[in-house]
Amino acid sequence: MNVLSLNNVTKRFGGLTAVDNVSFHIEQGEIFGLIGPNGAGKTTIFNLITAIYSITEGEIYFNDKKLQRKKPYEIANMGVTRTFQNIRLFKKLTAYENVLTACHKSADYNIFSSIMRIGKFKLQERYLKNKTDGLLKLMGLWDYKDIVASNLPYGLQRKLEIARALALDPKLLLLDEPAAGMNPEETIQLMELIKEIRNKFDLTVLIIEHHMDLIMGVCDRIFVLNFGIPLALGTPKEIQENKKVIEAYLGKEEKTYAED
Amino acid sequence: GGSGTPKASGDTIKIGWIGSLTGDQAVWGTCESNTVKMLIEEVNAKGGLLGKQVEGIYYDTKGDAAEAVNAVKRLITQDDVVAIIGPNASGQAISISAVLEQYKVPDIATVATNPKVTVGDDGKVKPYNFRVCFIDPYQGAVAAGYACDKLGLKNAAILYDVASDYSQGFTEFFEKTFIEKGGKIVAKEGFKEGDVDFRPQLSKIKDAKPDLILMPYYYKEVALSANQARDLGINATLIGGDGWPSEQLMEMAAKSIEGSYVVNHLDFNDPEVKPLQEAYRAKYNLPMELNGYMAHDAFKLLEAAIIDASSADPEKITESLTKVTVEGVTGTIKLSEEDHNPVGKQAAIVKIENADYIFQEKYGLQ
Amino acid sequence: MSELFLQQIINGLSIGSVYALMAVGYSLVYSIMNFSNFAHGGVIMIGAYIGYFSLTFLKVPFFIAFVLSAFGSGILAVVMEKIVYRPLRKRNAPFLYFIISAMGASIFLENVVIASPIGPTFRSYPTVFSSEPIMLGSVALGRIDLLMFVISAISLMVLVYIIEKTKIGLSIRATSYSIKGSTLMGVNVDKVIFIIFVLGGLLAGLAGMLFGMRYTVYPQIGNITTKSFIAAVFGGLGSLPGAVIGSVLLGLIETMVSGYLSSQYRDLIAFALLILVLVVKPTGLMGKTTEDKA
Amino acid sequence: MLKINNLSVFYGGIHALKGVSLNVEQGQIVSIIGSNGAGKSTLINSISGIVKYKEGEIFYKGEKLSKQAHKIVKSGICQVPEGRIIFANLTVMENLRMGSFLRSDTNGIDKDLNRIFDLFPILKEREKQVAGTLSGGEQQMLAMGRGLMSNPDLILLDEPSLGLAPLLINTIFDIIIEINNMGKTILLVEQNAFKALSIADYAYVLEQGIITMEGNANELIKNEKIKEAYLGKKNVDFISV
Amino acid sequence: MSWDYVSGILILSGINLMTVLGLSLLTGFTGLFSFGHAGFMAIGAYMASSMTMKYGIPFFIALLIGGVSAMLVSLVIGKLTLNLKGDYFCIATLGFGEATRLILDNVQYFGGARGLSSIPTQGTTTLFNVIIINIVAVFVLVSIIRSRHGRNMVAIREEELAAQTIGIDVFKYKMMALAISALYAGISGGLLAHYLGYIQPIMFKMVKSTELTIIVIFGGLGSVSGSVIGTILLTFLPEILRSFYNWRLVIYGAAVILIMITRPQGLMGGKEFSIKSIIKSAKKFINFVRQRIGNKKEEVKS
Ligand SMILES: Nc1ncnc2c1ncn2[C@@H]1O[C@H](COP(=O)(O)OP(=O)(O)OP(=O)(O)O)[C@@H](O)[C@H]1O
Ligand SMILES: Nc1ncnc2c1ncn2[C@@H]1O[C@H](COP(=O)(O)OP(=O)(O)OP(=O)(O)O)[C@@H](O)[C@H]1O
Ligand SMILES: [Mg+2]
Ligand SMILES: [Mg+2]
Repeated sequence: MNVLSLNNVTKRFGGLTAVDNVSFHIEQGEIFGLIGPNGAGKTTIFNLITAIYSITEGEIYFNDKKLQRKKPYEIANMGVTRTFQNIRLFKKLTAYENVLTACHKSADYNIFSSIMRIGKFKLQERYLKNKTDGLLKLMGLWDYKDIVASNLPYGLQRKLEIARALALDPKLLLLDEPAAGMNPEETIQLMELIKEIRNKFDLTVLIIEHHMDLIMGVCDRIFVLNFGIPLALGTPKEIQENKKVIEAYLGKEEKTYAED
Repeated sequence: GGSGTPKASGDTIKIGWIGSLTGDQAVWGTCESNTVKMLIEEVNAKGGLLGKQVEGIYYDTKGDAAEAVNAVKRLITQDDVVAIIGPNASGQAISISAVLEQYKVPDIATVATNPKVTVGDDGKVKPYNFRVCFIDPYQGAVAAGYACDKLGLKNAAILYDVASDYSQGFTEFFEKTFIEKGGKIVAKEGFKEGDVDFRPQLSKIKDAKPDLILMPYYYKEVALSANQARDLGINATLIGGDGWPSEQLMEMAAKSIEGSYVVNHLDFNDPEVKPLQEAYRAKYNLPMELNGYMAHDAFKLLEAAIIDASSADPEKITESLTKVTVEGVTGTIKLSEEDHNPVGKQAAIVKIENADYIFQEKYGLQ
Repeated sequence: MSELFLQQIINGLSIGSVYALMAVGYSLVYSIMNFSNFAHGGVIMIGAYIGYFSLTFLKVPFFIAFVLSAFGSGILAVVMEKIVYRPLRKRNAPFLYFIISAMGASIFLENVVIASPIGPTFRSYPTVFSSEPIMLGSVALGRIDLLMFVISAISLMVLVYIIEKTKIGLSIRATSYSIKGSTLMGVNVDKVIFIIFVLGGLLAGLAGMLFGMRYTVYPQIGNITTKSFIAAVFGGLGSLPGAVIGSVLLGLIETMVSGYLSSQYRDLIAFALLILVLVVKPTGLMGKTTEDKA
Repeated sequence: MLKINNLSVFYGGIHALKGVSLNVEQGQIVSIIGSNGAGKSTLINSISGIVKYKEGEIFYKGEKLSKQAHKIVKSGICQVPEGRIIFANLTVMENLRMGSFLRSDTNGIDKDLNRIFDLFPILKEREKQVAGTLSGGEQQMLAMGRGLMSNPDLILLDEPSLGLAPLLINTIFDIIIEINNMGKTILLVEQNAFKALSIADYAYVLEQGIITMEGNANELIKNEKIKEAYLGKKNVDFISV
Repeated sequence: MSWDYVSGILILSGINLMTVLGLSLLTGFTGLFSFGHAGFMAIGAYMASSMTMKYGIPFFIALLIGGVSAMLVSLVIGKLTLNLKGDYFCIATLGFGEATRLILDNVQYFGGARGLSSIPTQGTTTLFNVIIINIVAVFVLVSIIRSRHGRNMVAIREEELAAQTIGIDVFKYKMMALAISALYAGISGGLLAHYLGYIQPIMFKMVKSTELTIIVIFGGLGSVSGSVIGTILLTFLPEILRSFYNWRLVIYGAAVILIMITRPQGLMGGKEFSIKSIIKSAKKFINFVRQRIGNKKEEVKS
């Protein structure tokens, strides 16, 4: 079954066509890569899926439900959540509070029970706390739980964004350059973590990255975008060998300067 | 008699004053408190009251009713004043009633002209609220009567401050009397306190071709609106109330208000008023505002009541306040027992001629 | 067109130019510091007093009084920036703190004047030039209005030129977005802000003096800035032409409402219109609406 | 050219740099590598005057370096910050003009501008676009270009390859070399340690605010410990990076 | 100091505190800045007093009616303006506050500008009642803040876009914060009316709104205890300064600036004053002393 379908999606900004007639389908449980040169329109696609931008033409379906005209929060509630390329954490809250806040959907007590502090409230709050603890431990953030988000180093901020997204129990997770600012070793660790998360939470993941070792190591299929236009779709192996992709994006081969 | 300098608090009689020393009413409040200060000094120089020195305590209310309540509580419970003079606005004067009644201390309002200051909604007089000025209905009716009967003006336009209780009250009673007397209100326009430009309203008034314009508000706005009216080519006679009289008004708009009529409490050029004016100017290097005269009369009334009671006990003073009669600068002051308002106080109609307030006649209705 | 209508248009334009003169100074500070400088009214008030005392006590010619008042206000604005805003800036305080400090400053300025020997009295400017309006038929056109209009227009053009076309203007705009970024480009942020406040102060001085001539001087005269703040929002905050257009529009709307609907409910209707405009265009008339990029 | 002695920085209670000393010679490319939160950006920011340091000294061209950011830029040091910090409200062109804020040699500015447009043709194309709406990579290019516009002697690059497509990363490193060949000295902070070491002359390893290792870059690149910690040893199944 | 005088100020603090608490939720926790809460107070004041005066409805119910009326109005206002950002919202609320006053000025049913008098003061806004109401108000507020609803509001304050993507209905929560703050302001207005016995539209000027907002920020954004302490301090301050005659507002203005520049986080700096935190800091202190002593001993030994 297709979890996410983009059918002939187009987005224009004034004269600029950032996304041009793009279609792809992601299956349940897949880790799907979205790559392409800078400015290809990858983040724009995320913004279209999460309704931060309005779509110019085409349709997006999530589990066969149309996403148009929905508000960003409604889409989140349907089970689609994301991280941001330019990190958008709740800057002045601690790591713990960031995740705890995002857990809110796991409770359903209303404002009156929070005033009355009746049984349901306490029970659910305890559950939220346990859940937060678990997520922070999973993402390796437990030691940083009381640090204010903006004071965390860049790499950990990215992890915290993922933790926050997971708190919603999403069905589809959109990651926008999660490894930016991480060194290769950390990137590999992140790759393992993404796999682990997928299995543990039964997730479908759509991921944008420029770190090819991560993309190639983790994705089931990859979609390549160039100037808003689809360039290729295939398994990592196919993409690596695709001439057009190499030319437009990957580059011929590794250059070394050591001898220079 | 007269031991001179005050020693302990038992040796002084404390009198409180409240009003606006800050905010947009500060001009009037400052003048009132200055006047009271000056009069207390005079009294003390002559040996004080009942052989005791008089001490004044002055608190700012910012023009705010809640502040007025606090200030009165402080005056009564902390400073042990025997009576209070002020405030200069009705809202504050009404709000302090409950406190006055609780502690049984009298208050004489200066220019609080709303009827409710001394009489409750139930029609009963408030035992500790007094005033020395006449009230809105009276002032409004006098202005209407004089304009209609004496000046023969029948088409009136009104420009008033919608946010001011004084202006609204004045307008209401003017309108009522004016129509009763067969006049017509051809335009009624409002503005809001803080406004400085009235030309849109005046242009509309001009279009209604009135022969008089009522301007029931304070002199700053009077000056601005009168000037702007003349600039727009409006020639109608302007009529105003006790918000007008001031030397400042002359400075700001002498030409524009030439020939206007004002319902005032007194004749500024009365020789009996001159010494007070001059003493004030000598002391503060400022012209005296109308509030100063009212504060003067309030103080004189209080002084007489204290002497009459021959005691500084607030309750006794309260009793005496309606017994005594004093010759104030604004006329003979005698407070009625029924409503604590001055009895038989006639308005002084003043015409502005050659940049001066020329007394026309004392005028009362009927 | 009836004469009344023409007169009302002129009234509206002239009230609008008063708002504009203040709104520009306001908007200028907003455009860089991203907060509403509520003390601007206080500076205008001081400017009006400086002008008044220059004319009455020092008895200097009109033009010199103008210069004194502009410079006096400029200095005051800079001093205030140093004492009130700089410490906040150094700490990267959120904009709310600036607003509150500005309010504190405005309370302070107003009351310092009241408590000082200047006192709360209204003071009227000596007649500098004939206040007789120019009559076009029976439609009156005030001389000071004309002067204000011209000064608003000129100062707007000068400012827009500075902000849009000069290097210092560029650095002002850059700093308004990111202080760290422009510091890294070698911009002396303190200096940029100094310039902003000098310009804002000069304008406040001019406005104050013109106000004083038109409406007399008193400690609360700065309160009219609330209206110009509203006008600036109307036009789109941070946009100088927006501030002027918003001001003129607000002036016209107020006038037309008073003239043809109801002067008692003037502000109510004006506010309703304002909210309507904002509902349709949430960043004001000239404010830019871009899709927030995530 | 740049000499740092015993630099210590605190953020409130956090001791971010603990007595760091380092040396950059004229004309060199010096790299600093280290994991997240090691204090690399803090170090760069202290040189730029953005972060105030408590202890230690910084010498530039033999003289003590000012602590005021705008004076530091004037003396010829320019930072291309982490996370770009472009002026999102200005156009691309205006951003570049801001780069040359302290310069007045119109000819030189125009020449540099053209060179930057040669290096990053996309910037020329987007000259009038508001910078905030550029894609991440485009913004990074703009930040580099803007930095170069000040014609500095010493360039501090904080993670210049962040968020760039592989092809572009190569380009960026080519450009870094090119800039270096023009006689500019470069202090480079990079997560992409392999690349960083491969173009650097000398390198330092920063761990939790302390320099734990230093040496010639071509030696460090072979160091087992470094390989393990920063180069991603398992990183063999794919050729790039 | 006489108790009556002090209790009067305490009552006034309590009245102010009601509005400040609501504003604290709106401004301190949700990040919306209002210049119009005096308008909600006015609605509450007029509704509550006409209930007690004209219909003889019991005081507490009248207060509630006043509060609920303000809240209902806030729903309409919110619907129109909550999509606006920063200063735009602020101006819209300013417009609302002034418009409310203007309507009251013109509506003769409520006495117009000349106000409404003879509002019952006996046994209504007593210190006891005010304290009880405030305790309930604080309790309710803290409960909301410490629940997922409160956390969602804080998330909106911190980063609206991110709040949306974690499934927070930003509009709804802003509305909730506005409605609760309006309810509080309405009740506060009702209390004020029954304290003074007289109300007039001019009492609910914009300065009133700004004064209250100053208190919230003075006390520290995002701190309920800061709001409480701030309210009491800033209500007492002008009283203490009363004998300074017309210099007192000069000092008040200077004090506001001084606090802002020396304690830019406000009095409480977003922290809460609680028994726990006192114990915590006491423990810290004891540990610190112990270490010190321990160190000294060691030094002596070596
Ligand atoms: N709000 C906007 N207004 C105008 N143009 C925009 C806007 N958002 C994005 N663009 C343009 O759309 C194009 C695609 O941008 P997008 O951010 O999707 O790129 P990307 O693929 O994520 O690139 P990168 O890998 O560098 O992040 C870019 O050219 C960008 O400048
Ligand atoms: N403004 C700040 N306030 C408090 N702590 C900070 C601040 N900035 C950085 N830190 C802390 O200082 C340490 C060093 O941070 P820095 O940003 O220099 O690391 P970095 O090496 O650049 O990391 P990255 O590779 O993630 O960019 C980190 O522990 C970080 O949490
Ligand atoms: Mg992107
Ligand atoms: Mg860094």
